Amino acid sequence: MAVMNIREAITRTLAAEMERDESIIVLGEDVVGGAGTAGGQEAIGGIWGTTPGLFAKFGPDRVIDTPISESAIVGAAAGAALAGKRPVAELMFADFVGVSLDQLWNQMGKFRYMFGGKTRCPAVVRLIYGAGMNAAAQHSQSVYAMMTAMPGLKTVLPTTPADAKGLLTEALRGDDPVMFFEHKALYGVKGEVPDGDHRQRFGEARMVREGGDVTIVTCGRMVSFSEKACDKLNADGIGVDLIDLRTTSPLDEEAILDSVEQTGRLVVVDESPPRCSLASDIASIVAAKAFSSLKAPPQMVTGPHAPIPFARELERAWVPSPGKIENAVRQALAYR
Amino acid sequence: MAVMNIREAITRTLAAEMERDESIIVLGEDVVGGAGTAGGQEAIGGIWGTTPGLFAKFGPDRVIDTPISESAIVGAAAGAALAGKRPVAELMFADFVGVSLDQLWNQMGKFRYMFGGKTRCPAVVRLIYGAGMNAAAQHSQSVYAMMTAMPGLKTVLPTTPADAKGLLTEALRGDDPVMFFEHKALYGVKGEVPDGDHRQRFGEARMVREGGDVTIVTCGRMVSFSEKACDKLNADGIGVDLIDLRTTSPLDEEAILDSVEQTGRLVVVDESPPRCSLASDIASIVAAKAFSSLKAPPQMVTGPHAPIPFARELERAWVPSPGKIENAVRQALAYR
Amino acid sequence: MQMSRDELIGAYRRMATIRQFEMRLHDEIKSGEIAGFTHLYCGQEAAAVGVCDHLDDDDYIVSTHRGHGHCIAKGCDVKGMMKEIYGRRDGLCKGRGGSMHIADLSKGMLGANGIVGAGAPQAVGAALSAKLDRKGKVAIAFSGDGACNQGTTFEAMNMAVVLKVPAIFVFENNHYSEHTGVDYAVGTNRDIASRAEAFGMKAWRANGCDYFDTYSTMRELLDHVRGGGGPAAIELDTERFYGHFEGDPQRYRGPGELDRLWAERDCLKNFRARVGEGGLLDLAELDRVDAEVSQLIDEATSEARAAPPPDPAHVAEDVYVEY
Amino acid sequence: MQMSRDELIGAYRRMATIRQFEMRLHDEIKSGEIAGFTHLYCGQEAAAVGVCDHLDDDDYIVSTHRGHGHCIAKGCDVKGMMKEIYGRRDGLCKGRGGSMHIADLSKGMLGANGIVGAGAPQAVGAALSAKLDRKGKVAIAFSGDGACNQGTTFEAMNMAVVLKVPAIFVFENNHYSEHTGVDYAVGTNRDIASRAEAFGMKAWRANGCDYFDTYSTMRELLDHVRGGGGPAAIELDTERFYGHFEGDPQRYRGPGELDRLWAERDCLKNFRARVGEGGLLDLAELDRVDAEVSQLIDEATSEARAAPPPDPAHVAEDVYVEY
Ligand SMILES: Cc1ncc(C[n+]2csc(CCOP(=O)(O)OP(=O)(O)O)c2C)c(N)n1
Ligand SMILES: Cc1ncc(C[n+]2csc(CCOP(=O)(O)OP(=O)(O)O)c2C)c(N)n1
Ligand SMILES: [Mg+2]
Ligand SMILES: [Mg+2]
Repeated sequence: MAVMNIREAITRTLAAEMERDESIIVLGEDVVGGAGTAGGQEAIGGIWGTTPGLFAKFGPDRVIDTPISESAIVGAAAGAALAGKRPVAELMFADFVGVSLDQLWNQMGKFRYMFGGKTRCPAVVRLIYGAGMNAAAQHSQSVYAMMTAMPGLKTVLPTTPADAKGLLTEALRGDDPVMFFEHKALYGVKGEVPDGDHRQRFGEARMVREGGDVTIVTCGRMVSFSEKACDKLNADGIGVDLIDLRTTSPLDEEAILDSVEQTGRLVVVDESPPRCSLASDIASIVAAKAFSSLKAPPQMVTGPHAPIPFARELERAWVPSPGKIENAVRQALAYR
Repeated sequence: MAVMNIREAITRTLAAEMERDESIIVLGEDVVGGAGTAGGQEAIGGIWGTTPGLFAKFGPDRVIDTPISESAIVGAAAGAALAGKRPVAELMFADFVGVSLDQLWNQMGKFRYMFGGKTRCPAVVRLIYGAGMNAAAQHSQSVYAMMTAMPGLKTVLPTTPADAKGLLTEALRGDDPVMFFEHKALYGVKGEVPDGDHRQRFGEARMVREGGDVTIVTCGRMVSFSEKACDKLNADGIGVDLIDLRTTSPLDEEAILDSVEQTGRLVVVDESPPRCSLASDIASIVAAKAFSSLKAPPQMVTGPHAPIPFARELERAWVPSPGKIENAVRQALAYR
Repeated sequence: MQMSRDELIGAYRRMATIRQFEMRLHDEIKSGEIAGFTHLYCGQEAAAVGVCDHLDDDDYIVSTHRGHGHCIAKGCDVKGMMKEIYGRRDGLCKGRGGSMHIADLSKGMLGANGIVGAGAPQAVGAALSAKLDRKGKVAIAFSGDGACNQGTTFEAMNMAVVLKVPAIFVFENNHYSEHTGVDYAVGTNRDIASRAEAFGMKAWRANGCDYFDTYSTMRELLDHVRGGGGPAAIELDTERFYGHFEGDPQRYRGPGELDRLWAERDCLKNFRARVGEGGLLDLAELDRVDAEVSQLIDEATSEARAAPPPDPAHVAEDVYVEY
Repeated sequence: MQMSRDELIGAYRRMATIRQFEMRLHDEIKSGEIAGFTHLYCGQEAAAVGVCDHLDDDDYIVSTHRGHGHCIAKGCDVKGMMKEIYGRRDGLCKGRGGSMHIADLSKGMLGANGIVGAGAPQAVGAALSAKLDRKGKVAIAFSGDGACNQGTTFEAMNMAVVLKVPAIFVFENNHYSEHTGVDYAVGTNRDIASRAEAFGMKAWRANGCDYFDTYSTMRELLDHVRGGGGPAAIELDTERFYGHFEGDPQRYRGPGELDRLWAERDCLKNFRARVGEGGLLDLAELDRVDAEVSQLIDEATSEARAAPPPDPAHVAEDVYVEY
């Protein structure tokens, strides 16, 4: 097993899969960089550094810079997927679903159903998301709940390099449109990555910790924040079942319910405003399906019902913190 | 009090408010109809018949047909609102948030916050939504959960002519962007409408029935479906507190929690796929805040995790039915 | 433009099939048995057929809300379509899609679309795929004069030029988007072709009520595109003979407008006149075609009427390949 | 083009203020004290100032992610801006917006914007408002050469023409969108103005590194728009002197490109040369302006550094007027 960070895991997985499968193409703004400039192409290899080397290796037909036209980027991915390719489209910031939603939601997400199950649209859309870089209200959002709500789309959020590889490989070998969320503050996270073929099935959550007193369900950057909270709680003898969902659609209900049936106490942590969120989704599923096991009201740790602010102090106050997670766990435990 | 249907209530309220306030302008596709044709303008007065007569009365400066460019329609409304007007923009189908989301979500919904509380954006966006006309996957959706999730926007769903007037008046006199949802299958619903000035405060739910055994929380067309269920249940001596939310953002938590504290049993009915829905939102809030009162798991009656189908038999199977609502209430009651 | 007898008869058959399909729907809809919104293509037959007669199953088209004509021209099964519009279990899309969402990938028909302007970017993607496959295939986006104001259409045109893909933008200018005239909605005095040109592609214009003009202009256009000339556009001046959707009171029409259109702008009539004058065909042959088509549409309709509805238990199937 | 001494000095002062503001940020950012993404306007000063010098507080502008120059040119408070960029409580937007979201409605500045292309439709709305007010006001959308490929920008252009509103599309072509060259991304061989023309409006071109050319061309354009000629566009050929954002390695630049730009395309240098040659001003006066501006920027920076941060307790305030 090699050690690498999430950024590298993504680049290498893309390269390996493109090698294996000619139908995979990559497109987006500056995924190469330098088109039409004196400096020449491959100037950047992706604004997040996730696609360097692909252009040199696979050439201009398969690694494609586009104008700033997100609807056309996603729409072209949808059309190319219908026409037999496996496009990987990059939305440089997940917030840009605002200018491309129709092609995600009403188009690629619905083709198969509307067309009577006769088509496949194996497009992967990479959405770079999340707060933590003081990029303010339009460049920091976690829109996975919006995507999770949409039938026809799958929603995937790796939090480790191994999962980045496993989930991306799975996305590229599956036949459904996948929203592949990459948290901008997690790119540097390092870890071991299995060599060779490594697929991580969707709908199979990762048990990060097993503690038995309280269940924390979360995803994305909030997994590591929850781990920090767990460390504090462990010091006080409190054991947490920490579940990293890996994919929110499909959802591993079983893992969640199994744990809550043991612990009876649920904390959901979600880097998002509270309303109609993933937090509310998980809490409601647990309330509906593990009602008799619940010993305390589900705790939802989310941001406030407000856009994400710019200033460091404000962004920090907006994002759920390890401290708030810890508190929520203690509240869940305190309830009798 | 005059008797009229929701369609008429909307037209008359628009006319009355436009009379009162010069800054109100109406724009959208075919809100007049006939521009640039031999038949002449005001050929239609809105594809849903909600804006006839406005053009004749208020002229081309204030009642404006637009090209098919929803981003520009909503964006122009946002800009006009910043610049001192009160635009009322029509999205002929709510599904077209797909091609205009950014202007709703990242623009008008965020201006005030991003700009430090120094601006107002009093735009009203009318979204015609809902199933029931076999308009299939791209013309039948209820996207109020998506909007409810978005800080900065208010989300309003009248279900009676009186509320159509009261809520629209309130929207037009307030200073925040309002998503005004009109269910296409409810336009013909008749009822008494208060004469003169009638404002319905946002965040104040309507108690449709008081029964005491179970609480149903719902909105939009599902209110009348729930009433049908209530009739059946009443016949068996089961009394339901039926709450029409009127607005989902702001939310009348108090009305919901008060009722559940009495009944201990909650059914949420939501014309939407299940995940990250309004149903999950309400159920999670109740589970979190009225946990000790709950005597049964919250029941969520929603459509399936699937797009909305075309054929009559399929659409009917997709939409929550009175029968399913009735069942859910019985299940909530059966639980011990 | 030389065409064989068979080609001429084939072209006429396809146009007549669309015409009769649509006129039958116009009647059937009155019975109330057909649900949802139906947008009839009647009047524009020469456009769809004049374009698609150059294509085979490996070429792609994306269509619009007014898609029946494109489907038929591209070879979709007429009976399957009729069943779909009736919302039947064995419809082309199992009754899930209906009139606005008919697709048949095996025919290169990537889908009608209820969202105005949504197809154009998809055609760019299909064209990108065609370009990589290097088999000389093209992808065509049908758009209306209304759709040509949607941001997605503009983005698609620019992107097609930038990516140098064999995408073709066919603008069927029937002078109306719903109840609005093109003179109003297209800021450039209804000149859609020159707007396309300004995006950096070559653009053509043709009479979309004249099969021969559409067909021969498309030949030129396709020579350009298949010859590696990059994407292209064509504006077809055409007419919609019925309302925007069935039920439209059409108050936007001028006095006598519809009569004039049926008299002067009927592509089927024009076709007959042309082949008659030129002595290209015996008109009796076309009468025979009409009768055959009529029989087909009769069958399609009665089979659709009699066909079983979808099973409500399957409402949530086919959302994913695997979930 | 006759300009008074005061006008000339004013124009220079505004350009110099932008320049020094941006160069100071370029330095300060290295200290790590400024958070988020910062896009510097340095190099394009003549564009913002040459445009905005024709406007007053009742005219509207909408801006972009690269908005500092537009803000200063439209009269936003420099100290408030600096505090905002530092994320301070008393920043122009209370530290909630930051570099990409500065607005000041009292100055007719409707907002910088992090979403490329989002401003253009908003300018159409502001122009619609201006049209109804009948006071001869205009609304200007600043866009980059990259933004001109976004669907929203196209939709806005068409809608402005259709609604005949006094909207003006100012395309600052600095030849790059992030790391991509305009020759690639704009399918029409970097000709943005003619694409705007094809939407049915009059379009101008000017040297956006030359204050005088920009200013006088804008005068013509504004005469047209204020005279009721409908919307208009202008393409300004300009240069960005720093990276796309601070931290950009700029590998897309050709050898010696930046040196050449600083030598030949510096609008401040050009301005000085022009007023010097023409004997319009004593250059010592401009030196004095530079010194005054330098003092202002010093103060703005040290005050911003020393200013208190926002109170985290207020994180969820100002979302609504009333909720
Ligand atoms: C995004 C979107 N906006 C609006 C509509 C409603 N609508 C359906 S068809 C249509 C008119 C389309 O006009 P055109 O493109 O000229 O096509 P035609 O109907 O003439 O075939 C409109 C406005 C829609 N379906 N999608
Ligand atoms: C909708 C959207 N897509 C992409 C981006 C990322 N982005 C920010 S600035 C930029 C380039 C803009 O280029 P241009 O319009 O020429 O403006 P310039 O940066 O040259 O001032 C891009 C791609 C964005 N902010 N919004
Ligand atoms: Mg049309
Ligand atoms: Mg640029």
